[in-house]
Amino acid sequence: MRRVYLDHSATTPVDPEVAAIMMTYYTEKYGNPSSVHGFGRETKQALEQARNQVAELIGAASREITFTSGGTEADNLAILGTAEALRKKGKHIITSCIEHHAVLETCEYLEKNGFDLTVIPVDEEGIISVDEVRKAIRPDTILITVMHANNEVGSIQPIAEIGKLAKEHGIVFHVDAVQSLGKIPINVEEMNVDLLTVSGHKIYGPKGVGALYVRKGVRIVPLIHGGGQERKRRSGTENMPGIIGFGKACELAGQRMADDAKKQIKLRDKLMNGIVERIEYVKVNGPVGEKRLPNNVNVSIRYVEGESLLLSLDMLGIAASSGSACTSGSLDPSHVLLGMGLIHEIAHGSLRFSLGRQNTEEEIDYVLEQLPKIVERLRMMSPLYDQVIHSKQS
Amino acid sequence: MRRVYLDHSATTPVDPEVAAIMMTYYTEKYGNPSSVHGFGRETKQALEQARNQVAELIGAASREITFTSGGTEADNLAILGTAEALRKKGKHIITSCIEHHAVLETCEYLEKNGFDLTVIPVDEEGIISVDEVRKAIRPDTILITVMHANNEVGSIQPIAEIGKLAKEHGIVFHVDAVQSLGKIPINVEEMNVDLLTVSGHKIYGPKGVGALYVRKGVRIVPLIHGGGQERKRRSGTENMPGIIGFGKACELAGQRMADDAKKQIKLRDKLMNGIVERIEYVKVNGPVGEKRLPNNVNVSIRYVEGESLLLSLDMLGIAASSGSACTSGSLDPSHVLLGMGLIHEIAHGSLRFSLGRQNTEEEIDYVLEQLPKIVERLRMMSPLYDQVIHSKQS
Amino acid sequence: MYTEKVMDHFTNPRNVGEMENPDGVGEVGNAKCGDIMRIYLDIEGDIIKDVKFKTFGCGAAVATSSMVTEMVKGKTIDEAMVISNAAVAEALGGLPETKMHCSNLAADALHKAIGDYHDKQQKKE
Ligand SMILES: Cc1ncc(COP(=O)(O)O)c(C=O)c1O
Ligand SMILES: Cc1ncc(COP(=O)(O)O)c(C=O)c1O
Ligand code: FES
Ligand code: FES
Repeated sequence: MRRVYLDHSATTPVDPEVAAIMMTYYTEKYGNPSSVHGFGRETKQALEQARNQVAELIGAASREITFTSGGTEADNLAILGTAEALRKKGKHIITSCIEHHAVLETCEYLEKNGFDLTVIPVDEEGIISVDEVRKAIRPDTILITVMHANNEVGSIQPIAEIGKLAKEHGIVFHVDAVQSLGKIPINVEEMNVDLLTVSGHKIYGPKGVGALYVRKGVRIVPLIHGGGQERKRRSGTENMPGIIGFGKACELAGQRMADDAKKQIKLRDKLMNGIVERIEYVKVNGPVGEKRLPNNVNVSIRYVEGESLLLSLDMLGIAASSGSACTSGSLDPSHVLLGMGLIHEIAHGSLRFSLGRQNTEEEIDYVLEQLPKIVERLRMMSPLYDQVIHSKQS
Repeated sequence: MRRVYLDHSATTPVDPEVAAIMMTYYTEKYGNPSSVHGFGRETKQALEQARNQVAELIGAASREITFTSGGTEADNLAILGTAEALRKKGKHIITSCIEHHAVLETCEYLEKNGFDLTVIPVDEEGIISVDEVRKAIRPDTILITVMHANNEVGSIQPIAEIGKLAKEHGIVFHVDAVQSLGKIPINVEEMNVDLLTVSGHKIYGPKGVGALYVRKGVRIVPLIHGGGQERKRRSGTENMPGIIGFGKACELAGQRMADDAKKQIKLRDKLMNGIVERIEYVKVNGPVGEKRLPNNVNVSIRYVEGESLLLSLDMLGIAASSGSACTSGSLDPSHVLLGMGLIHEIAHGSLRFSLGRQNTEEEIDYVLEQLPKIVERLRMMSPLYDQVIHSKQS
Repeated sequence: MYTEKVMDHFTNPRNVGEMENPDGVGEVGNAKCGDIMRIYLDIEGDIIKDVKFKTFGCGAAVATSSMVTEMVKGKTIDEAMVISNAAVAEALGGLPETKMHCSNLAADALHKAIGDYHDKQQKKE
């Protein structure tokens, strides 16, 4: 069967070049970088090179990069680590309503443990207002944590402006850049960011590795205690093959970013416009143009339900994702779509296609050919659609 | 140059069979197991198979396995997670003085945050007395955390007896089995263990993956919050290739354990006895016979310093490790050797050789040929050895 | 971890040994890590004619010991007195951060040996 992978925001394949290097570090250069001997030294060197590759992609210094087991751990380290470090200074944290669970759940955990949380709303395009953040700031605010680009609707946030605000008030500023890394430029200096989360498996690197940028001088309490690796910020034997793969993936991402974006924007717009043209009662979620990630398409298709859409697409070999409650363990549809003001019913029928390096125009044609048929079939089954037809006829 | 790797307790190469499977999951079967589509389903299935492979090696049920980013994280999750879950019940924790830093540092972190810690001493062979544990138990003891086998001197602890004690008193019992997994049998039922830490990279599996066994009914608070993966115990996109590699490594370890042990015990004893025969003023650290891991050799060579030994061995291609202060960032020699009653000066000249599957008798011969020459040369430089020679002569 | 120069001095340490009737001897222990160095000086006029050392310590300790003996041979004692820990480390092309303290051993032992020489001189007078 034909397979069209359009779920790159969930995870990407590892670039073959990246995988090949990693292999060497699994089976040949397997030393522990903490070891004194040659096996250790050769990996230690590679570790520092990878650190540099990550740092370069975000405009940071090598020493400011702490490797973690992924984006989720890095988000936790940033938020819990800052809260612990600054709990005597204040207990107020600001975040937004469209953050990833790795940020939201962590903030809510703190809220349960005596911290105060302000959750900033977003506009209908899924963008946080800088003004709302400004209004939320209190004398005891210790942390602002917002994402660079949203994983569901691709909305890009005004990070530099919020960073300026945070700096003016002396508040630590954390940015979850898991979805933006390698897709749009990031510069921690220009953006005034103190802590920044990145992850390997969203940029053609391996799963199970990520990093937290920690600006020189910013103090965080470690989450994981032990041997004192990563300048005592993150203990545990370093995941060398993972780290080296991540480093390489960052290097490649830096080289390919402009080309990738250009190509993907073309496919993105073709897919988005194609759906709107071919299917009735469709709503595009998220911003259009500059404020949208190059690889994100998100639409709500009324009168059908997300999981049914996904399963039908899957039967044709098309992999996508949905903000439907039915695909998640929780029974609420996507908090992001609800946060943008979508009603339950519409959020329920939403579909995300996220493009990647390997996708072709021909694949987009295939989706545009199949999706209308699927929607048609599902709507025929839908009691909601009935009413629409009836009211039209009458 | 010839290379003889004798540092398997630090980390192991990945078995080629394991590496080959992992490769598939990096580049082909890269789906996110949480996804609804086929790419997700195929990895989800593999995830559950790996869980089963880990569970089998320790006599647990699949559902009791939570994957983590390694042994260090699993130790932290066990200790911090129990402390958080039971803080209202009591604040006393018992551990031993020879634990890995992942346990000791975590316990000390809790001590700084209002918990009470009792650190049990060990005898001169590096073995914890069950009686001492019994005496330390208080009505408010919530956790006993001790290791199964020590990473430096290979001493195997009386886990089943301590487990019995913990059970009698209704105290949660955590065991760090990172060094014993795959080397000696483990059965969480027979040992009455509630929480058990294991790690991939010590058993020819990948770095960056480990697991915590959590007995059904035992409650721990998560360390890393987010998407709710691993039955909400450990959030973050699953490190699929790592997990699958770890599962496979556990399966292989189960099959090979008896053979590996037999072969390594022979090499271990040859190396240990050979050193004692060939070099004067040597002390064997840790127990001999049954109570020692099959792959561990640890000796203190007086009047020479550990790092110098390591560097000299390294120049001949031999990779080992040492409990010398000079090889660690902290400036104290190994807390394990000091805990066993060794004086600073002797702990300083200690050397650990840890055997692995690929080591041969011929490699041991090579070490036994080179080591005495190295010791001779370093002793000639040593101001301490002078005094021995002089006092002998006079 | 170590520079080539450190490894060279560790592998082929210069001036290892003892001295009969030295003009000055200095021994220091590194309180931090328990390492020990002893240095012997042969002084004529105020020129260091010969120097020997013995060290129990890490690679950096051995290398800095060896390096310092090379640096002082043929120098006046005043010149030797101003050789600092940092200068020894620098002469080796640098040391890892966690190993900077090791260079104390060498410079301190040297200064102590010169002190011992002065003491002996005073006693003679
Ligand atoms: C915006 C965002 N933050 C954090 C994460 C978590 O990263 P990871 O999957 O590496 O744990 C993800 C992806 O799952 C994400 O999209
Ligand atoms: C006894 C023991 N516990 C815990 C660990 C930490 O495990 P990991 O290296 O997977 O973080 C190690 C190894 O470093 C160990 O030997
Ligand atoms: S109807 Fe099944 S989860 Fe929505
Ligand atoms: S002198 Fe001991 S660490 Fe160098």
